[in-house]
Amino acid sequence: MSQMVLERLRERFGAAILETHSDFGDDTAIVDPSAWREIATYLCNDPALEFNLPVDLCGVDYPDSWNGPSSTARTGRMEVVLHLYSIGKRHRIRMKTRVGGEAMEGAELDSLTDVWPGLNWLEREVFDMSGVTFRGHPDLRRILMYPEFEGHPLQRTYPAGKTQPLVPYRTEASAGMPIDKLEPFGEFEGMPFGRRPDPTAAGVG
Amino acid sequence: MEPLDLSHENGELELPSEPMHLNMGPSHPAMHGTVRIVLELSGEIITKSDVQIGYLHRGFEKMCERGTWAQVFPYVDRLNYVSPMLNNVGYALAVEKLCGLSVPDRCQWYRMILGELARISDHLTCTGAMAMELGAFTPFLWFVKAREMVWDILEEETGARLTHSFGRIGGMAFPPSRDLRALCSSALPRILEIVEEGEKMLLKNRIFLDRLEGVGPISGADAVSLGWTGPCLRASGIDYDIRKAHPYLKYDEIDFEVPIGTSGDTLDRFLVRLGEIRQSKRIIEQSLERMPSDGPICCDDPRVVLPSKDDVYTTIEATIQHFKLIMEGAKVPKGEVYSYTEAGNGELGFYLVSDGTGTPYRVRVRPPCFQVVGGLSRLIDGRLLSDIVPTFGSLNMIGGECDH
Amino acid sequence: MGDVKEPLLGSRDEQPRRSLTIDGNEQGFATSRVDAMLGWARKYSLFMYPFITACCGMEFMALQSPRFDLARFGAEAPRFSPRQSDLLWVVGTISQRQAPVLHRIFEQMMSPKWVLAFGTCASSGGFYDNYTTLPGVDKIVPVDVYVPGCPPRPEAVLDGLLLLQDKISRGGRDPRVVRPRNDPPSKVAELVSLRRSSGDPRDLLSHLAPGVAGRSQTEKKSGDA
Amino acid sequence: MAIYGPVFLILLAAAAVSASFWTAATILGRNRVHTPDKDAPFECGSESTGARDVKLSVKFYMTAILFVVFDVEAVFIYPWAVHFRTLGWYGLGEMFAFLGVIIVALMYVWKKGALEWET
Repeated sequence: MSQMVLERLRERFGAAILETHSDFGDDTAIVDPSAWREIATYLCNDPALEFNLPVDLCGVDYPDSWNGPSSTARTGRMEVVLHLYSIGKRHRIRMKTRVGGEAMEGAELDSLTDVWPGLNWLEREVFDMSGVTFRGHPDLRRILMYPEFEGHPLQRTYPAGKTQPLVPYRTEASAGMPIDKLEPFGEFEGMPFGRRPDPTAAGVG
Repeated sequence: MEPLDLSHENGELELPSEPMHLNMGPSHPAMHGTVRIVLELSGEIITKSDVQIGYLHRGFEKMCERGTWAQVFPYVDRLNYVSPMLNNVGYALAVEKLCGLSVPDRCQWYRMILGELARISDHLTCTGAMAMELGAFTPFLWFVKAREMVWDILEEETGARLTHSFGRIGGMAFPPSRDLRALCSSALPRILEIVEEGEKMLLKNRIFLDRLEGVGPISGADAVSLGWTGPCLRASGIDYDIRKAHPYLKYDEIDFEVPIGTSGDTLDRFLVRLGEIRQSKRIIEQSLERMPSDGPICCDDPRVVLPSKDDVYTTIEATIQHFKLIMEGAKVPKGEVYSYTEAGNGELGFYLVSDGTGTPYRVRVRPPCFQVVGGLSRLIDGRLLSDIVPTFGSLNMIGGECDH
Repeated sequence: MGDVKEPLLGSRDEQPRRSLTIDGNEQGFATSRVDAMLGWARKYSLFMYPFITACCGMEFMALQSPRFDLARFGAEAPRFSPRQSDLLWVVGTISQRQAPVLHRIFEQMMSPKWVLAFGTCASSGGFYDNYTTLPGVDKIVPVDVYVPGCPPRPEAVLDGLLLLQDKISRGGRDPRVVRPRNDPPSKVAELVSLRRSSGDPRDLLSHLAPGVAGRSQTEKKSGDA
Repeated sequence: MAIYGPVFLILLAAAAVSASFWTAATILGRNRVHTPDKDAPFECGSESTGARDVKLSVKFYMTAILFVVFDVEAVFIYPWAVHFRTLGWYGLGEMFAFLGVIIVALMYVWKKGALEWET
């Protein structure tokens, strides 16, 4: 139903739209990071498309060390995915782009906060969780993690079990009783065998 | 000696004054324990507010990348923990969209019944807590008593009062129990009685109305550009309900209205939620009649649905199927999908990325109340300090969902 | 009364830590009449500080509601300031960002003070074993009673509260072991009958279709009478 | 003098009760331990961000003082209102004079702009 949206994008932006597909019924356009802001403002302001509801923005990490599922070869490790919806026209679109090299260098995008104010917090969350900085964001700081936290947890290279406590833990001596997990409560205890081994999980903190 | 009170035409003699900073901190009765607002006050008026969330960030998306697709259900329960069944149904529909499955009719009706019961308990909790935060403690106790009745039905059906983990990919864990109709037909009228009694006490109370009317208004266009969905958006007059706009399950086969507010202030958000309780009751009654009383509850795709226990203990094929499904998880086809349903606070979306193995590559939840709380500082700037409590209560921020 | 020395536990500037026991009596048994009387007075008037964060909060609401009433045990008065509360209810998951808040509130409470960890997440971090969750509240504050369950049923929490009240009446400060309440078998029968007389929760949906409910209730009564 | 006996007794009782509370608190709470965290102000668990030594605008002080002044004057009106009948015309005249003075003061304050709130 919204093939029309993809066609309009292709005819208007041509080269900037790297690829479009409609798997599982979701219309997706993979765009060039440099044209991210231009396409977004077009989608929002064009009377025929009128995407006025910013549904969701998230970062998906495809490091080469994990040989992620992404089909076509694209430059950039972190994929920023934006979902939009139009209340009037009742159609949806997903806009994706790939930023950042293998060590997340140069993972930057233009901020869309002035196009949709709703993306203000979502961009802060993508910065906090995935490490993509947004140029021109009014106050880009961590939203879910505490300011003293180093690293971006949703990156595949960040081990799940590594905590950075703010308050020093009580030791067994001071508590007068055992308060640490008893062995053999392993790090992946209870997890199914089929899960993919985390190649980077050398030492888990 | 000059007289002291010279008349100063050229600009007032203004002593330098700084605004007062105040923490409406995480551990505050009205802040649901997980939101901190750093306020800059001049007297009672808020000049600047910085809403800080993340105090209940439990790493939902990182935990989903550890287990199989089916092991995500307990985590999904604890997103919007006031209506866990709606999260279960939302996530199950997302994975089924990725697998290309369709569930039998009986399961679709059953999902709608339990989902609407969860929606009733969500709205009861929100309106009850809002009344309590404004000092009306009795309606809160009545609404919690009404919620106990909903929980009794859910406990009878699923075994757990709150965190049911009752959804499965391709169906539900168990078929409906034999006295579901009796339980619902006797509990729902009593719940409506209690809601009407609470309304009679609140909606004619001058103090309650003055505290809610005209407080924290937002226009429809602003709400849409902020990404608002659900009761808060409908209170501003925008008629967007996913059960009507993009019907899923069997919502297109039953008739119910969508309550719409007019001015988008706190009172409208309160009334929209009360209206939705009645609509949910209508949905449940119609679904109860139309649900077939027998037939499979799960679809019959062996790659996804667990075999029945007696097969597992008797035949080797079922044992292998059971072992592979549990140990390596259901093999969901490679690809990405975004599926959305109408949860208690609005559009609950799941963006799933699968790499073909039994472990999800990425599960992104679109929490509806994250965007709604994002607009909170716009609602309270320039207003009185005491208006924060009803405004924040009407947004129904649920820590588990907002900080996922 | 034993000289109650509040330990400098977990305070910021790492003074020498002493374990949480009253110097007077090590075994934690009320020795003098005054202690017994004080213990009795304290256990029935526990002012709580509800430190509620997550899903256990919903079950906490049910606990406060008329059905599983907390007021029967004198512990329902919520005081939203640590200065006026003796029992800190840690209800729900405590993330690493929330840990300093909880630690500061525990420090600011007046002693004698007790802590009840409500639910698995508060007791051990639950199944959120990751970068952002505090693996158990006892990592930062001394906990007196751990109530397992996710969320625990209100009856389980009430049982935990009774355990805490026993501990208070004994004046025990020993954090290591909470002795289970000794319900002799004869008392259990009485408790069960008390439970039965208070009615089956299904009675709340009293006028069920007689055919259905009546049969199941009589079954239950005849079953274990 | 005799009629003031009960008043004196009440004062005595009040002093005794407050003294007993005070002494009991000091005796029982003798060994309080003061740690930096315990003495910090309670601000919903967060680090308090300096709400103490903040320079507030002068309008709050003005409004507070004016309230005290006019409130005390209101206190004088109550006994008059109770004995309104017995005081007769003389009392009425006196009270109107008193109120006149207050009204003049109010006009002055209003003109000088002390009641202005939105600067």
